[in-house]
Order: sequence, then C-alpha cells, then structure tokens
Amino acid sequence: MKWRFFRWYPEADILRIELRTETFDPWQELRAHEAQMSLAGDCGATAVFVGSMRDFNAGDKVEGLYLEHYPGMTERQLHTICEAAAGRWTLRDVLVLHRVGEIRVGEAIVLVCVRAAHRGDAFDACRAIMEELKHTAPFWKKEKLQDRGRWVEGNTDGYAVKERN
Amino acid sequence: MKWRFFRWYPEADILRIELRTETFDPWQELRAHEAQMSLAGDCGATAVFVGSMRDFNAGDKVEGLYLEHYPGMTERQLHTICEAAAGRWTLRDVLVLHRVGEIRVGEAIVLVCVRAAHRGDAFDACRAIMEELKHTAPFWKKEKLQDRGRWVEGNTDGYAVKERN
Amino acid sequence: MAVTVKFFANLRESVGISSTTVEYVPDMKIADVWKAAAKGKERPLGMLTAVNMEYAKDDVVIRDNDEVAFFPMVSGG
Amino acid sequence: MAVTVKFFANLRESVGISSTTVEYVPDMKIADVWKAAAKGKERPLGMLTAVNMEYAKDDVVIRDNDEVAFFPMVSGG
Repeated sequence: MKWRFFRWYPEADILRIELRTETFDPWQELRAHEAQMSLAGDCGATAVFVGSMRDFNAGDKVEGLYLEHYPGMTERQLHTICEAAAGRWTLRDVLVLHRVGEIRVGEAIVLVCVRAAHRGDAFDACRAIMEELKHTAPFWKKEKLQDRGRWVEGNTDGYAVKERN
Repeated sequence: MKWRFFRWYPEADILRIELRTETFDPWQELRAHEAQMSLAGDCGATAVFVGSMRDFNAGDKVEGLYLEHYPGMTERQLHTICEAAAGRWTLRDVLVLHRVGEIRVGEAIVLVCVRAAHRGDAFDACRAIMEELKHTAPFWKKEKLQDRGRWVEGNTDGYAVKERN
Repeated sequence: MAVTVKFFANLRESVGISSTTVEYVPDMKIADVWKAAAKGKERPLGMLTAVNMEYAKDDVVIRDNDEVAFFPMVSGG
Repeated sequence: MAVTVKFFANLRESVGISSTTVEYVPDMKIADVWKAAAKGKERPLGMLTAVNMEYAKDDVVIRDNDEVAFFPMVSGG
C-alpha cells in the first residue's frame, strides 16, 4: 500500500486509530483533530461518520450495550482497513475512534473522519472504511434488553438499504 | 414530498438551512445542532460533509474567494434539495450551512449534516444533498488569483472521480 | 406591466447590470426578456435561467411581474 | 510447544473459556485446535477464525506458538 498525497507533510500523523473506554464528544474530537493536523489549505473535503447507540434494535428497547473486542487484532484490522482506503483513494488523513466496554444510549460508538483534497475521495473512503469496519473489525455488541442480554449477530449491509426495523 | 420518520417529534426543527456571511466552526455548529435536536436515542447514524476553501485550483494558487448567490432562490433551492432527499431516504434531520461573501483559505464553505436511524440513509442523503447543491444551488465562486480574479465555471462530478488537479 | 431581470456572476459583469426591469409584452419568452434587458449583448450558450426563482426552460411563457434571472453554471459548495 | 486459543463474544460464553493453551502437534489444522480447546463442544457453523490476529481459512497450517481465535460475525461500529 502507499499513501498517495497531493502534498507530502512528513511531520503529519496521517492515520490515527484509537479505542476508547470512556465516552467522547465527536465534535470536540474533530475540532482537536483538525487543529492538530492544521495545514488546512489542501483539504477541500472532510467526510465524517458518527455511529451512536440507538435505544431500539430488532424491535426491542435496548437499555445499554457492552462492546467486546480482540485487543491487538482490532487495532491491526482497523489499520489494514485504513491503509486499503489510502491505497485506493487520494487522502490527506484519516481518524478512527471506536468505543469499547460499557456504552449508554445516545453515546457515540464510532467516529470516522476522512480528509482529502476532493469530495469524491473523502466520501468514498469514509463510507468504505465504515463498511469494512462493520464487517471485518473484531468488535461484538451485547445488548442489554429489559429482561436479558443479547449478542448482536453481525451487521447489515450499509449500501443496500432495505426495509429494516 | 413527505418526511418519513422513524418517530415523529412535532417540536423538532427537522430542516435547518442557513446562509452565513461570517466564518463558522463546523464542529461547534454540529455540537450546538446536536444539543438542540437532542432526542439522541433514535439517531444511530450521523453523516457530515464539510467543504473548505483550498489554496489551489486548476493549477493555480488561490488567495481568496468571493461567493455570490441569488438571495431568495438560493435558500429555496436548498430547501427543494433537502426535501427531495427526505422524500427518498428515511431521515431524522438535516442541517445545511453555506457561506456567502468573502472567504479566506482554510475556512469552511459548506456544512451538510444528515442524521438518521441507519447509516445507509445518512450516507446516501448527505452525499446526494452535496451533489445537488454543487450542481443546482445558485452560488458562484470568484477566485482571487495573484494577478487577477477568475470565475469558477461549474463544479465537477463528485461521484465519478477522474484525474483532477 | 414589467418583468424584473437579474444577472449573476460573470454574466452580471459582462452585461454590466445586476438588476433591471423591462416592459412586459404578451407571449413574452425568455429570449425576448434577454433581448430587452441585455443591452445588445449576445446571449451566451450554456447559461441557466430561472423564472420566479425556479429553473426554467426557454419555452416557458413569461407573465407580468415575473422575475427572470440569467446566470452561468453554479459553483458553490 | 503450545498454541494459544481465544474465544470471543457468545462463543466465549458458550465454551466457557476466554483464553487457553493447547499442545502443539505437527500439521495441526484449525479444526484440531478447536477440538483440543473447546471441551467437547461442537464447532458452530458461521464462526470466524483468526491466526496470529489475521483472518484465516480452515486449511491454514498452524505453527508452534501461534495464537488462534474463534469468534462470531462481528457487530461493531
């Protein structure tokens, strides 16, 4: 894989991947990220996705979530996903934050931010990273329902939008 | 057109469109937007796009930008675009901010935020709104080059990513 | 009995007018509005037109008090 | 001469083990690792496997000191 840059900034940390055990404010994170990356002049496009904890799933009220992961492999897989995106599109930098552990309703679970010179690259890469993360990054959700726990069995396809609950 | 909701919140302002003459911080705007909308439990997915002023275009260094618009029609067209997206996808709310007037390098020009229960809807609608805005909303950019001004002649297609400068 | 005419961006600069009014004439078409407003300038190809702030095609019939706008391809976002 | 074995999510719960080691045997395959580690449990269909933290297919040959992980379809994001 190679990072194809419009310009090369050797001092910049172009790929940031973090797992968080504490709740985070995605907008504050993005602000700090942008300030840290600066060099704004070549970034025409920023595409962001935030996934948050919903209070319903598969017809049931969900009161909380436990997010299990595979320490070591999860980080490695997230890197693989981002490197693949950087090889396919021309990107400036990528940020991926993901929660692990206990999560409450409304909290952010995942944040993906892709910056690029052009919007096509930013949109495509942001969405591709999210889909790959959903289907290959080793995270598992256990939902707290009112009367029991329930493991979520895989993720749906985010491209083909069908009738869902 | 109709707004198809997962849940109906009559008090919520589901479509916010604003033209701004002053610079804005997209992340602060998003934070305020989310706080104002609250009702976070049914929003699993937030897709955001921020377009910023680049310091290059068509091979030239660009030092500033003047953004002309058609007062009245611009707002109306942005509404039409968002209503069309809301008729096609199942959305929770939409925010569109767009700068007009004098813009400096690195400043945000446009912010589109789409919230939905599911990521497919949020991603698709956010991107569709951006593309429609780029091709139908009456805004015109005049670039300040070092030696002259230059009107930008239309926007490129953001889906088919070809070789661009 | 008047039609408001607006020009934007490089068209505003080349025609030298941002807003004007022309006399309304029955069965007026967009081409007639251009002719009456654009001070002898040729109407460039590839320009867009709006009538009452909605995109319009050349065959639309103009009514009294309409607002007709001429502008180039948009470049916002 | 050992292979580390890990189970995650509902597989961890049903097997009742999160991490263990099994003795390494030459020409060991993933199915053998499961058999040695899963305390007589049937290997469920549709489970995923990683060897040394990379996705692996059943026909990969296990080496001494490898880490083999069994887990269900992922559901993050």
